[in-house]
Amino acid sequence: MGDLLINFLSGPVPIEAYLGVSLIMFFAGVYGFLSRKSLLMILISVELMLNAADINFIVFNRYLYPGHMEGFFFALFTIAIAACETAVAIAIIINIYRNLSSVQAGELNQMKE
Amino acid sequence: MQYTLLIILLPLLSFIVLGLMDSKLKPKVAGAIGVSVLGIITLLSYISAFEYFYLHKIEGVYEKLVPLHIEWIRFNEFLHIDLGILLDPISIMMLVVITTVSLMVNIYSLEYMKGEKGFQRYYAFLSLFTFSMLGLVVATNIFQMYIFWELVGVSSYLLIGFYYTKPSAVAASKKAFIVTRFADLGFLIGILFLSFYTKTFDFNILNSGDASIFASTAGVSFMGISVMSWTMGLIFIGGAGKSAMFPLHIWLPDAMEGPTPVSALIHAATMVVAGVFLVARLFPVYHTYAPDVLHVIAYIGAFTSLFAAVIACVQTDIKRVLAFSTISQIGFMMVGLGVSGIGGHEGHEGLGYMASMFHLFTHAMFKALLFLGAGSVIHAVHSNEMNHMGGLRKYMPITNITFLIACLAIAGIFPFSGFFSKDEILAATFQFSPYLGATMSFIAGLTAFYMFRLYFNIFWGKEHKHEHTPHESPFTMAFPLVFLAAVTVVAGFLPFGKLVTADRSEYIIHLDPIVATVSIIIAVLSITLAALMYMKEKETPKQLATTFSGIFKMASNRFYIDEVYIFITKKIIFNLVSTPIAWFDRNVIDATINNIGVVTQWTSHKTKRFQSGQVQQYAYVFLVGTLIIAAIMLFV
Amino acid sequence: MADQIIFWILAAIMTVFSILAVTSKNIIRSATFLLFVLLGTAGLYLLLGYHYLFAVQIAVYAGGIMVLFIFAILLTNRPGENVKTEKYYRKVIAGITSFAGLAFCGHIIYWNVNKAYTLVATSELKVQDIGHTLMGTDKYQYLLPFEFISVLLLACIVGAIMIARKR
Amino acid sequence: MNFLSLFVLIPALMMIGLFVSKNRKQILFIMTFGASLQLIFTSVVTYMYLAERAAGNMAEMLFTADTVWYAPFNIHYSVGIDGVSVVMLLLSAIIIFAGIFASWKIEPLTKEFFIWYNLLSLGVFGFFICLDLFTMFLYYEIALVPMFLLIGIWGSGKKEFVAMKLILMLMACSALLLMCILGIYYQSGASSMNILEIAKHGIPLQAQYYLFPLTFLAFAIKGAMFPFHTWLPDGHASAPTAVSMFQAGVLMKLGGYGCFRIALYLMPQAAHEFAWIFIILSVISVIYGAFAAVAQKDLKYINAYSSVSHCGLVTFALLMFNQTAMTGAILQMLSHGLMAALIFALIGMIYGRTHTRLINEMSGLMKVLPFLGVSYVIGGLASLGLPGLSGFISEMTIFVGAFQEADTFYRVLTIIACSTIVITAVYILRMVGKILFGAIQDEHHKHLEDATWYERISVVTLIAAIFAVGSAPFWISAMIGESVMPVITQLAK
Repeated sequence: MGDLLINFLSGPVPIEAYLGVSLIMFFAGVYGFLSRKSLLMILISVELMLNAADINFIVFNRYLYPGHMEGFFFALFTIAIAACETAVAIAIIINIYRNLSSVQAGELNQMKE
Repeated sequence: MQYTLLIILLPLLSFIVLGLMDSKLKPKVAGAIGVSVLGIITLLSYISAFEYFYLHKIEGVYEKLVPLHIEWIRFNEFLHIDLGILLDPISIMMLVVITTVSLMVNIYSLEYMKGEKGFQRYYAFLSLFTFSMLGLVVATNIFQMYIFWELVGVSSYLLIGFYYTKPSAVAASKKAFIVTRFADLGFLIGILFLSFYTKTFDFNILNSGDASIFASTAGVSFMGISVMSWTMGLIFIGGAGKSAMFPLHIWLPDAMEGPTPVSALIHAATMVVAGVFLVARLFPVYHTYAPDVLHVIAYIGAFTSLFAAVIACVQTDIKRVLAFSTISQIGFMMVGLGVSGIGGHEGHEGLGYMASMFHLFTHAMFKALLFLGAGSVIHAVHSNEMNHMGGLRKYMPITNITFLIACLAIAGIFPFSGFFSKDEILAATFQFSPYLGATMSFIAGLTAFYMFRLYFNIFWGKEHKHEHTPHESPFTMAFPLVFLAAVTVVAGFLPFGKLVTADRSEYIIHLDPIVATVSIIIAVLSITLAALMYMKEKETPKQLATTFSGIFKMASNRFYIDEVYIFITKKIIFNLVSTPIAWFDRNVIDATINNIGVVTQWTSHKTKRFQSGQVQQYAYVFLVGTLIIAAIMLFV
Repeated sequence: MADQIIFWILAAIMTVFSILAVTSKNIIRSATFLLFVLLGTAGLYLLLGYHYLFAVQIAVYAGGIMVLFIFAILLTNRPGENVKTEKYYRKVIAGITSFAGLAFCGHIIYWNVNKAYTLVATSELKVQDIGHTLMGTDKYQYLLPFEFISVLLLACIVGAIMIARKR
Repeated sequence: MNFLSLFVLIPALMMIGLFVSKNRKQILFIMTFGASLQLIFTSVVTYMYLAERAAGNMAEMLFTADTVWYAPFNIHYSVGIDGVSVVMLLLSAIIIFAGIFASWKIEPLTKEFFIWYNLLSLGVFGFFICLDLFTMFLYYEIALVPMFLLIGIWGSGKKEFVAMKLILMLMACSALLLMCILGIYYQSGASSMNILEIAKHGIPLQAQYYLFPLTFLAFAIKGAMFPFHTWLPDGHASAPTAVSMFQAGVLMKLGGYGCFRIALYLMPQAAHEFAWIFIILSVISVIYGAFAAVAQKDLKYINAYSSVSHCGLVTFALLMFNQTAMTGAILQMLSHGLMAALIFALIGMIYGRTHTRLINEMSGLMKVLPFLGVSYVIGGLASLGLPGLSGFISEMTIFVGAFQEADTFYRVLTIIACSTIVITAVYILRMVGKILFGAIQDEHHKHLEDATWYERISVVTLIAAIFAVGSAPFWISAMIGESVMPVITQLAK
């Protein structure tokens, strides 16, 4: 038993372990995106998904192309863009809240009709 | 004989003038136009008759003249409708009959229709009728005949419905038109068949006796009956419709809703004999190629004649009695044609044809006289019902005498014209078949009986209380009566056999003394019977009516033929065909089309939800779609 | 060995908290759980040897974005008011879908990743190199995207102010 | 530019004129002047055509001209006329002329009404003069779209619904048609869309087998063939008077003309194969329409079904493939156009006075409206085929022609079709008897005014045309007869 554990833990972390973590994060984000109504919760879910994607970029870069930096920069830029996106989104949410006193996604249909 | 064109065109002209001017003309002017035009064409037709019968006889045979002939429309290299004038003995005879009766009716109407609203219209329609009827009789080809046949039908429609505010008149006109139209369908299909096989419409070619034009019909048959029998039978249906043969007779009694002079002109003297004329016109074809149809015609004629005579015995409306009498007499003419042959001076084959035409001529005169006399009576007592009359002989002597003459003529009493023509038909029928001859003699007896029932009921019998005293008609009405009575008296002595025969050559009439004697005896007996029953008011008729109540009731209701028709038209055609079709159209076909629209709308309404603007929904769909596509790409 | 142990601890934290973050009823708790996940992510970066990215992740995400979130939540949440509960069927549908996706992708990863792969040991990525690459104009250098991102950031700043300011 | 283009130019100029016109008087002046000009021009063209023929010019199409319009697709603007087009042009000109007087008092938006009306007439004239498939299709569409507005805005009853239904059904058949036209063009391998040239090339048999039924169907829908006729009754019932006249008088004829000019002419072999299906459908239309008309209560519906019946005879006769019947078909189009226009005009005028179209609510109108009443009777008699009026000529030509087929199948169908003359008489007399004869029952109807002068012009024009065709049919029948020969020769190959 102990041997087995040591055997398992010896060597580097397997790539699929990283991917599994990011996968769970990603689909947790998907679940949140689909099931929650609050715009803020949706935004939180989106952040989760973005992070999961970042992890994948990094992991692939590190494991598959160790000498290159494409994945790295992609993750970097994604973080920057995520920051922008969050800032703008939150500004919009606050504005909506001011006008409609609600941040529920299903109720925001005044522009539609 | 180019001037015969005028006989046709003048009435048309007068129709156009009267029709377009209508109420802008004064009634008197309209009447004058009508009468003078008719006077001119009557004169012209007399002249042409004289000229024809005196000058156009070559080697004992009358010529067939075609003084005018234009191509009106061309269908293909063989078939074309021509408009033209064909003069031969029967068309000349018809010209004389039509113009004479029409002139008399025109004169008569001056007084009879005085003060009616639409007097000008009435004269316009009379002119139209005269024009179409003349066009019919001079037709050079069968399609021209059909054209004028239809025009005659329409003028009859217009004249029956002259009192268009009266619902019964409107219904009667409609019925007359539709029933005859139905018969015309047969006529039309017959024409189509005939023209297909013979490649011609022309009477002269059809009647020329040239067997080659009928060559293509040889051996062609349908349901065991040769195609020529079908064709001629279908054509006869057209004639039967116009001539009110059973079972297409139902329109004629109703047609009495029209003004009485119209009944005299159209529904007694001229239009209703168009069927007889049609058969006579195509007689050589019938005789050579469809003798079986000719026999059918004879039997239909005999049955119709009997049927109508029985009904006539119990009707109380005087015009209806006359209408049924007309049907019965036309039956006589049909029998005459049906039993006839062509030529044959020895064996009397051609007697039937000649007799039939003769009867047509004499019948036109005395039946017009009867109707005009009845009109005169109606004018005086303002009723059509027999039991509102009685004892009128004191007040209306001229009408009385002329009516009596006509009754004697139709009963077949020597020396009035009816005697000669009817006797010849009887003689011809006896030659054909003694049984048929006996039947026809019996019908002749019935005729005498119901005519004198009518006569005695009107002029004798118990006097009815009148609101105002009946008076004799003025001159314009009396003159036609007298004129026609005179014709009726002398017409029997016309040498008809020399003029109008099946093969257009002279025919010597031998009166069969036995037949003549027998028929006179029967007629006298019937008259006596009628006199006994109706001259004085007696209980006998009523007793008889109660004794034979079943048959009496059936006869008074005209054997329920009308009800059958109403059942067929109203119940079957309207309720079982038209209404369901209309329903089907709205609720099945149209609904299908509409439902295509409804379904489309419903679908779009449903798919609209996909475009909800809900980001989560889009994301969901997007995700599912991606997964599906990825799965397909990986696993399939 | 140590890597492995650290990784599994981080993995457990991230998995649990990411799930908690999307299921929690209280939004402020969700934000907190998200913060833990973000920190865990930073830890993974560190574990993989990307120190710079670790710093950026902490500074931008755990620092900047989380603050924004907290502010937003506090601004839009009335005190004492809970988040409205979602409809049950939505949750079920979302759960089934995500689980299906998870299973699908997991299947692909499990069957397609080369097991024999080993991590090549490399030295730590220097900030100097990052700076050069970011500012260079050669192949595999990122000046242009960098400039784009900066313009984008500027636009976002202006936009956010425009949208959120009071009229 | 050929002088035939004037047919299109005159309505176009009238539209421009209407656009700048200021008041009602000017509008009516432009319309009257333009339509009269058009009528005169049509008569002149007819005369020129006859003169040219008399001079011995035996070309299939006269006065042809050809201009390239869009070279990449070989679309040409090519015009030319033969006897059939001349007849159709005459018909259109007469009906447009009469239609203007029938809508003399149209309100509101008089100007817009006439602009759209002119656009319709432009499309129709264009269709009849064109020889190029694509240009024909273009004009066909032009003659369709304004219907939507004319019914939707100036109609009555459920007008929006009806306008939508009508336009959708006809658009569906246009789509079918467009497909067929392209199919015909590409399959024939001709170097232009000109009909004459395509006819010379011929279309492969395989292609004909699917192109012919679709093309014929597309045009037959326009000609209201059972079971695709349902746009017609609703369309008539809701349309304003002039549009009803136009629709029954001219638009339905586009269908028959198209069947004749495109379907039969270009695809003769397949026509032989498929004729029996369409013949049966036509005979059903003839009888079905007539029976359905017997049971209707609304005047416009009666006449709409009557149109179905009469137009069924057109396709019936076209498919008999002989010269007589085909001449009859064209004559029937002419005659039905005139009769239907007359009757719809009169229904509109009567409706304008009594405000009802239900036959049960009217009676005895002859007494108060003698002019309209007499005209109505004439229209009815023409419709039931009275000799001397146009209906007789066309029906008899059709029946005689159809009877030249000795086959029992054709013969039975012809006899069934013949029986329409009786059923027609039934519904016409029923209608006339109910509304015109009898005593007036409705108090309001006792003080109706008879026709005004402009209504009289409209009615008299149509009646005169009906009489002219009916009493002197020889020249028009001869003109059509020689013009259908090219199609017959094609079919005989």
